[in-house]
Amino acid sequence: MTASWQLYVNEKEKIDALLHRGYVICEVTESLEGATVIFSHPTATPIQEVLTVETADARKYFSSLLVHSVTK
Amino acid sequence: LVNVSDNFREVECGLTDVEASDEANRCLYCYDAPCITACPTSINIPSFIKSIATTNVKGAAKTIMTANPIGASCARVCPTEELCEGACVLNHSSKPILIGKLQRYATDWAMKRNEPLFKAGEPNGRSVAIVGSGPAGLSAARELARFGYKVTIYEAKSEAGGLNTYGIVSFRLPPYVSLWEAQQVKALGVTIKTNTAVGKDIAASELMKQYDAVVIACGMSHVPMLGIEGETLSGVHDAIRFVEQTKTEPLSSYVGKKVAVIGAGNTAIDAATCAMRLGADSVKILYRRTVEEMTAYHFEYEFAKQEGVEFRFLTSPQKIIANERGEVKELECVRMTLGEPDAKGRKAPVAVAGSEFTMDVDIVIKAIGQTRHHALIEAFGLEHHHGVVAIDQHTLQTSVANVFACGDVIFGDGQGEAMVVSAAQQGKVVANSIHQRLASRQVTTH
Amino acid sequence: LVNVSDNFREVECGLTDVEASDEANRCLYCYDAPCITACPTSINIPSFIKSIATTNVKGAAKTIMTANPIGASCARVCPTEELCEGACVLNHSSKPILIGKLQRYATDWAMKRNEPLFKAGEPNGRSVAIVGSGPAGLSAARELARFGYKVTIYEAKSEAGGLNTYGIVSFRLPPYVSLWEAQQVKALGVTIKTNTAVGKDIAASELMKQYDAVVIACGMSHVPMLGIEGETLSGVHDAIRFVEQTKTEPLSSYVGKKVAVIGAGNTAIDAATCAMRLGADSVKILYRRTVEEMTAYHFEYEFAKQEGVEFRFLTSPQKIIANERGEVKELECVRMTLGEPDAKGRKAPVAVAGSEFTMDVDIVIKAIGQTRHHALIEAFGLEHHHGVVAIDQHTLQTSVANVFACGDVIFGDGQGEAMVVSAAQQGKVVANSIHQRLASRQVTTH
Amino acid sequence: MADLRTNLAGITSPNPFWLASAPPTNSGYQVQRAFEAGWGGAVWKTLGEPIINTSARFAAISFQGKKVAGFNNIELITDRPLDVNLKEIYETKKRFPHHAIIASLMVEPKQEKWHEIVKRVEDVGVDGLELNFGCPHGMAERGMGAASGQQPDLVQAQTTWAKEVAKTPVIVKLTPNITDITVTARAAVNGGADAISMINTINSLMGVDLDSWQTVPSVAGKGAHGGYCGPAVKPIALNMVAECARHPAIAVPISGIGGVGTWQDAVEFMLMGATGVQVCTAAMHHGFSIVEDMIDGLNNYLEEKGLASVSELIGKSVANYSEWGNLDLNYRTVASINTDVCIHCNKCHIACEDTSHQCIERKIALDGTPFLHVREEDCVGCNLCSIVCPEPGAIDMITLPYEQPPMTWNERQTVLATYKGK
Amino acid sequence: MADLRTNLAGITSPNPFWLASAPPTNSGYQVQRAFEAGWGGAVWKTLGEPIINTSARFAAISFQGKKVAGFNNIELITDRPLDVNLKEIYETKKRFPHHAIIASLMVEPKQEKWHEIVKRVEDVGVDGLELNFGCPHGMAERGMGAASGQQPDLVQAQTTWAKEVAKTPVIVKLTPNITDITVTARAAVNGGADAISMINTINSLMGVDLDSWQTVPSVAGKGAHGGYCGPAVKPIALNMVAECARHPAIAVPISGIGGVGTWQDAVEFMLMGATGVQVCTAAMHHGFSIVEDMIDGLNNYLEEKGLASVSELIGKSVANYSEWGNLDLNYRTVASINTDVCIHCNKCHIACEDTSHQCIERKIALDGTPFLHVREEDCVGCNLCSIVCPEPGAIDMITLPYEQPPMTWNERQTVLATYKGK
Ligand SMILES: Cc1cc2nc3c(=O)[nH]c(=O)nc-3n(C[C@H](O)[C@H](O)[C@H](O)COP(=O)(O)OP(=O)(O)OC[C@H]3O[C@@H](n4cnc5c(N)ncnc54)[C@H](O)[C@@H]3O)c2cc1C
Ligand SMILES: Cc1cc2nc3c(=O)[nH]c(=O)nc-3n(C[C@H](O)[C@H](O)[C@H](O)COP(=O)(O)OP(=O)(O)OC[C@H]3O[C@@H](n4cnc5c(N)ncnc54)[C@H](O)[C@@H]3O)c2cc1C
Ligand SMILES: Cc1cc2nc3c(=O)[nH]c(=O)nc-3n(C[C@H](O)[C@H](O)[C@H](O)COP(=O)(O)O)c2cc1C
Ligand SMILES: Cc1cc2nc3c(=O)[nH]c(=O)nc-3n(C[C@H](O)[C@H](O)[C@H](O)COP(=O)(O)O)c2cc1C
Ligand code: SF4
Ligand code: SF4
Ligand code: SF4
Ligand code: SF4
Ligand code: SF4
Ligand code: SF4
Ligand code: SF4
Ligand code: SF4
Repeated sequence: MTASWQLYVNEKEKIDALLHRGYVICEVTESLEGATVIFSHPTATPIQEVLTVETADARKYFSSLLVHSVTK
Repeated sequence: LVNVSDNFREVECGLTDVEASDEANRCLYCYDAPCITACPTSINIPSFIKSIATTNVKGAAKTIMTANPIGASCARVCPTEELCEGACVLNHSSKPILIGKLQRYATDWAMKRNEPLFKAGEPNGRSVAIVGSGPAGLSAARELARFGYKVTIYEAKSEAGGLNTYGIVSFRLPPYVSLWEAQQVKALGVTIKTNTAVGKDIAASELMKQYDAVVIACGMSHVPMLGIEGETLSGVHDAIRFVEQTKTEPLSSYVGKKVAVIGAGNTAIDAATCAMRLGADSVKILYRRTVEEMTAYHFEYEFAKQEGVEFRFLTSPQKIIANERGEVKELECVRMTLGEPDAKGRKAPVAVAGSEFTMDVDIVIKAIGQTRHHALIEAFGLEHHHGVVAIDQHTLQTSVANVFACGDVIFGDGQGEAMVVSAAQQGKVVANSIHQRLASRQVTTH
Repeated sequence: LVNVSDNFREVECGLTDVEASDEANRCLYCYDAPCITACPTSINIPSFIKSIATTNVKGAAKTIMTANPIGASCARVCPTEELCEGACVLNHSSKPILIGKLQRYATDWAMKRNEPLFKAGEPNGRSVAIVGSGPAGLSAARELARFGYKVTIYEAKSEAGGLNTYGIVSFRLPPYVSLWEAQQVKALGVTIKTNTAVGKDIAASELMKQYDAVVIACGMSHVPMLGIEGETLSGVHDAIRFVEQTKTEPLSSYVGKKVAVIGAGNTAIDAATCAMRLGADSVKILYRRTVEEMTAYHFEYEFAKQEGVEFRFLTSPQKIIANERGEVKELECVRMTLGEPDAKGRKAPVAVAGSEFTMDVDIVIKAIGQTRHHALIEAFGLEHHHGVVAIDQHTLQTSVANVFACGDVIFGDGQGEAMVVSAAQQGKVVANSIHQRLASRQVTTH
Repeated sequence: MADLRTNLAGITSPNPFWLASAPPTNSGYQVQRAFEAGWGGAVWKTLGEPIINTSARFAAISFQGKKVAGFNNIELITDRPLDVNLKEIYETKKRFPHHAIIASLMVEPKQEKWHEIVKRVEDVGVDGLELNFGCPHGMAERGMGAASGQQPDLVQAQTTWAKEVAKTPVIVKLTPNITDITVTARAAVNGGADAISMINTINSLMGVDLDSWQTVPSVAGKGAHGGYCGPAVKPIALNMVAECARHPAIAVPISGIGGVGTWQDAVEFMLMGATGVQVCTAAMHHGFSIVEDMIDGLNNYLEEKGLASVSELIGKSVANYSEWGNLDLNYRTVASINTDVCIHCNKCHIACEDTSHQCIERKIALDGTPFLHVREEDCVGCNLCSIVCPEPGAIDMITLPYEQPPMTWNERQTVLATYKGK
Repeated sequence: MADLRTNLAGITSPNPFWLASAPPTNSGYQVQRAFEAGWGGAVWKTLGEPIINTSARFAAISFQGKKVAGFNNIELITDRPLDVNLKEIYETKKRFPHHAIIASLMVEPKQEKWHEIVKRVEDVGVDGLELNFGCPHGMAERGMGAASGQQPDLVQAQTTWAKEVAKTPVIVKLTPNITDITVTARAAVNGGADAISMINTINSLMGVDLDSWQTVPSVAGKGAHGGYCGPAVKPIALNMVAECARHPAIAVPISGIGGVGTWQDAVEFMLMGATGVQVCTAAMHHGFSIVEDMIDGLNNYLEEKGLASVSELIGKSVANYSEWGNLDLNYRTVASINTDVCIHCNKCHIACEDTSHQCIERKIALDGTPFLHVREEDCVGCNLCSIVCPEPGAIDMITLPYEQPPMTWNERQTVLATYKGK
């Protein structure tokens, strides 16, 4: 059993990596499998990356970033 | 037995929060509870236990101390089996509530907080002198102060508390407990003049003159003589003095010593267990009568056996025999038998002819009762019977109008019980009597 | 002491329904509970206590008796402070759960109902002989019967139960308890041939021939000689025989007698308290070493003191002195001191030269251990060390292939504990070992 | 001594402890004994057309051997004529002018019935009225009590009728057997109620006798649902009080009822918005004297907190109460085990292992002693271990520093909505 | 050994003890441990769109020092993706083919959502479905759980949608936060439910911390109502089960939930009409092993009663349950005190004196010992004294011979109606 924390860290790292590379979240769809998050980048290739975010903590994480950026 | 002073730490430990809560929640909160009736000071036991259950520990402590100004000491030394706990209805279905321990839990809390629990009454301009700061004197003082009297206690010793401070062994009642009780009384404005013996440092007549009323709460005195040969040898002790030393002086080791304690009352038990805890090899309690007649409480008897004290019933000392250095070496005893019951139904012990025998002992501790403060009592001109002050049963007034008496000084001749809790109750009664008397006088004179 | 036989009624009373429910509801039902680990038979204690809490008393009794076929006796005689209760986590926060008393509550219920709690297994055609119907033998028999073996117990005495029936004082363990346990075993089809001593009424070799396996559970024998003068005088007793008499013959009064018990193990305590309850004037336990080295359990020591037994440590008997009628009159003793620790760290007691003294006694009871059934052990050809049968620690198999041993017969030399509960556990282990051995043989032979 | 006097919509009493309308307030004899014992007020046993009760009315459940964790009854309103009750109310009020006497009323949902009874009880000098729309059995079947209390329009209409003639404050007592208590509370407010009280009892069946297979209680072999009250219902009552207190449209004082047995319960109800409390079961279990520790404990608490008056408590925690959607998802708490205090029962371990997040590990220290270790990163802070832990202080729930700033579900959903795909 | 197997609308399990949908059934690891421990079935933690939980989710109340008399949570449904759950369900079912695994479901009230999830969970081999219309917080605010469960039409519609595609039995789990549970139960039946289960948790607030004045639990200083469960809610649940069981229009099996912690609780629920029970709080408090005594105690009870199968219990007490109007007003019971057994706590006296009918008198016997005397003629048989009495057997409630033949309130009113004046 992979500890649930580790699953979250894995997902978070993927999110962070994309953001670090300049991608921004442009679309979020929640479903029975969690959240499908579409990242886009104006210049990089590919211009879109899609992540399925499964863990609750990671779903909380990316939405926190969104809420935070909106309120800022 | 490495460190004797460890042996003089309090034996019983207080209840933990969990234990106190469990126990408090076990109480039924009886209506017109028999435990209350059985407590000489009528503490509202279900009420204070309920307060512990609701974590209103301050309320619990106040309920206790209101009814019993000596409630912290009583929580430790009351013969609860014979009193409150003995009357608990749960004796009939499981185990009685540990009332004493819960009382200790609440009063320990109050001691730790050390806030004054009570306020002095509006001063009423009257003054009362109290002779003795034992349980009886302190209790009377606390109540009188709450009624608004100006109270002065005269105390011969250097600390207040009476036998609670000096007489009951530390491992059952550490001195800080009675000192806290005295402190609570002082906080109400009561003056305690220590190191002041009435009849010596101040005359009885002086007190009668200076105060509107006088309370005699001087307790009893030292242990009387046995009247046998060898009583003045080195190694023969007065039990009360002996215990007092363990509470006031550095502890001396009794390792290797063989001790005989003469008598089987509360004092004998305290002295015997003290001797054990000082490291004695063996401690024997010698008593003329049988286990049935012994005045020590059941719990004391059990405690003493647990501590390893041995009992020799129907055994009477005849002579203390010295070694060449004038120290105790042997005790000659004689076996007794119980004769026919006398008028009071008490069987007198009779020596069995030719049954003399000796036992090896190094220490003899006398614990055959206490003598009376005859001189003091007579200085106040009080009627008494062999030093037991005569009083009106209800008011505790003595033969002298404004002099009242309470505590051990009125114990004896089948009158009362020599207990801390009854001394406390009598102190309250005296305070009430004085208040009734002086208050009514006020009405007539003004 | 009017009626001595009253003194031999069980001292402890069972829990009332209310007490049992309160106590059962106090258990935390720990996970992987330390009390279970501390019980040699690993009774699932939280489980049976939970069952008591839900009034599933039958379930509780079954849980207990499944793990421990001697569970009713153990509920009364286990040194619970050292075992289950000593490990209860509530020792750290309030008071441990009264596991023994709850166990007794459940097993008393089962005894009163007296339904068989278990069923014998499907007969497997194999047979086992067991020598001795004490805790070890009964436990092995119960388990083997549940596995489907045909079991025959040979018992020298007229009743089953071993020391539980004959050796442990009635006021701690009345005989009906162990007889019920034996009855439960018989109900599974086990044959108990009483009055049949192996080696006398039937030869060891006969057993080895007739049965697929043999279990040696004969315990230990009588108390050895002290090897001092006067040991055969009238008034000198073997502690085990002495206690046995109180369980099997009309009680004789010891009023006025002064008793010395030599030794300070479990047997000494039982003998000493027995003597007290027979009315003895005084009972002294004499022990060569100090309270620290004493093998009696703490609770036994406390109990003995409570009963009024006196202890004389560092005291060794030298000679028993007779009166003119050849009865015990005095015991000459010598004081001991503890020497340097030996290899095992045990300090040997050394006599203090010139410290001899005598004490007046009427009765001397020897309780300095038990001798071994050497002859029987050798008749089976078993390896042993001073009568302690050598075994494989895991299987309890002896040096002879199909012979297993359990209980006191394998106790000694630092091996095991002489306790009812460990005998019960070893009986289970033996049964399992036999089953594994014979079952696997079945596979290979058929 | 702190000031314990309370004023609920104009009804004053020496302390906030009232007896609820129930058997303890059945007669003048009882209410007078109660006032002597220290109770601040009493809501008289509901008046109306006198009924007939069954024998075998009450039942209770124990919890782990402790009696009366919950209580239940199939009793109806008063079975005594109105005149008798009014005479006793009059006498009691005369003896105790400063104590609050509130008349509980229940009549058929007809205007003239309400007018009549309100006038008659006010004539004898009550301090206020409580309209009982709550009794869940018996009366309900006659269209009264809960049956009308479950219909907002009837609640409003009847309140209006009572208010039309009432000169004293009108309290409306609500039934908890309702989907949303704030709906009936608002109906009461709309009808003009000066205050609301809650809760009455909850529909329940205490148990079945395992030997006779009859319900408990059983009337000649038959049972019917009764009303549940006592300590067990407190969390339900507390929530209903809190929901009303925080509702902007319900701006009237609240009298809190349901499971109050100690001064602590009272403090909680008051912090959550009640102006005072009413008690039934606790008094029935132990008698009137329980009010002594309630008063004393409340006073000691206020003194300890440095509050001069009990009214300073009212509603102080209401602002902390909200909807789930307003809770902060980024708040993090984790369990921390104090090995020194822990008694090694392993209850926390098995609770977390079997029924939470498998993050309390059993380990062995170098010296061989066992200890428990919380894998903090996997701990979700559910609180379970600290709830089951029997040893006070062995488990602390500690707050972790924020990794992300606070964010509620509502905030999250608002933002995500703007990112929604088609 | 009695036969403990149960069959609820076609779902079979080795015994009637299921774990309710809640944290204990959150994962395959846990459910497998539970089956190993002896549980007969498990309703998987509710599946749906995975949510985010708060930290600090649970709270509990103690009663007289005994922990977890009631439990409370603000947790939502599963926070794990459906696929993960389905994989674990599949594996668990493979390992334990004879144990019941029921998938609890909650999705938005849309037909296609229900179709999708039902198909997906049935694909992995569950034995049945439970539609969760009960969760009282969080989900309700999103129009799910209780919010839809409180509207009979939505209950019926969603049940219908699930049934349209379901191949396994559909259980509808009802919320107790409702005025009348039989209304939603009937809606479920009308929608085609094969069975109903109840209760989910009850809206509640566990308490307020007297030092911080924050609610318990508190999430960053804020609280919200949670769902109440555990021993305290049993009487509420038992009544709801019984009301459904005795309702002629609700003729489907019932799975009883709410406060079940012992075999006795299970027997009571089954006698009152449940086919089996579900457990959450008791398992969270003590771990999975509690099922051992449940099984053992149930078996011993059945053997004692001479019943071969647990199913013989089902519904046996339902006929004894009725409305108040059908109770016999002429049945008479009175208290009788056994002086020998009485321990003289006087609790019965003061309870009757202060809060009932003042008919237990304190007397003194000729030998000076006190005893209590019930004035039978004034005793109304309320049971209070016997409830508060701490000593088993000290008070018996004895049935008196009828003075008048039985008469119920309904009978009385019918007759009186014909005598009505104008
Ligand atoms: C060893 C021992 C153990 C006991 N154990 C218990 C027990 O376990 N439980 C229990 O309830 N009771 C016990 N008692 C009894 C109990 O201590 C007394 O009953 C109680 O202390 C009596 O209180 P009192 O105030 O009357 O007298 P005391 O406590 O004796 O106080 C009298 C005070 O008066 C002072 N005094 C005397 N003469 C004068 C004077 N002339 N001028 C000024 N001051 C004077 C004394 O110095 C003393 O301080 C025990 C007594 C003893 C001796
Ligand atoms: C006085 C006393 C008090 C004790 N108190 C406790 C206590 O409080 N708690 C505790 O746990 N333990 C106590 N013990 C120890 C405990 O009784 C033993 O450890 C236990 O009984 C050992 O069980 P066993 O089956 O091995 O032997 P035993 O109980 O001795 O049983 C052996 C049986 O074998 C029979 N036997 C012997 N030889 C033959 C033969 N040749 N043929 C046939 N049968 C034979 C004997 O008659 C006897 O019935 C006490 C022991 C004594 C003596
Ligand atoms: C036996 C009994 C009778 C009751 N009768 C009434 C009543 O006549 N009118 C009323 O408004 N409430 C009545 N109640 C409800 C109580 O007033 C109160 O609302 C409820 O018991 C909750 O409080 P508690 O938990 O303190 O008992 C009754 C309750 C009980 C137990
Ligand atoms: C923490 C917790 C979470 C729960 N989650 C769910 C859930 O996801 N789905 C559901 O149907 N019920 C859920 N419940 C309700 C339980 O299944 C059950 O109905 C309720 O707890 C009553 O049973 P009990 O008294 O045995 O706990 C939850 C209960 C608790 C305590
Ligand atoms: S003062 Fe003594 S008798 Fe009174 S309640 Fe306290 S311990 Fe019991
Ligand atoms: S008698 Fe016992 S149970 Fe009753 S109030 Fe007193 S202490 Fe509590
Ligand atoms: S058998 Fe003995 S050690 Fe084991 S649980 Fe019972 S009393 Fe404790
Ligand atoms: S250790 Fe103590 S509390 Fe824990 S299960 Fe064992 S008996 Fe119960
Ligand atoms: S708070 Fe919850 S998740 Fe964390 S350790 Fe405790 S039980 Fe486990
Ligand atoms: S529940 Fe508490 S006491 Fe028990 S092991 Fe865990 S931390 Fe320790
Ligand atoms: S049943 Fe009720 S009325 Fe009768 S004596 Fe008991 S409490 Fe009083
Ligand atoms: S409540 Fe029970 S035990 Fe107490 S006095 Fe009444 S009958 Fe006796």
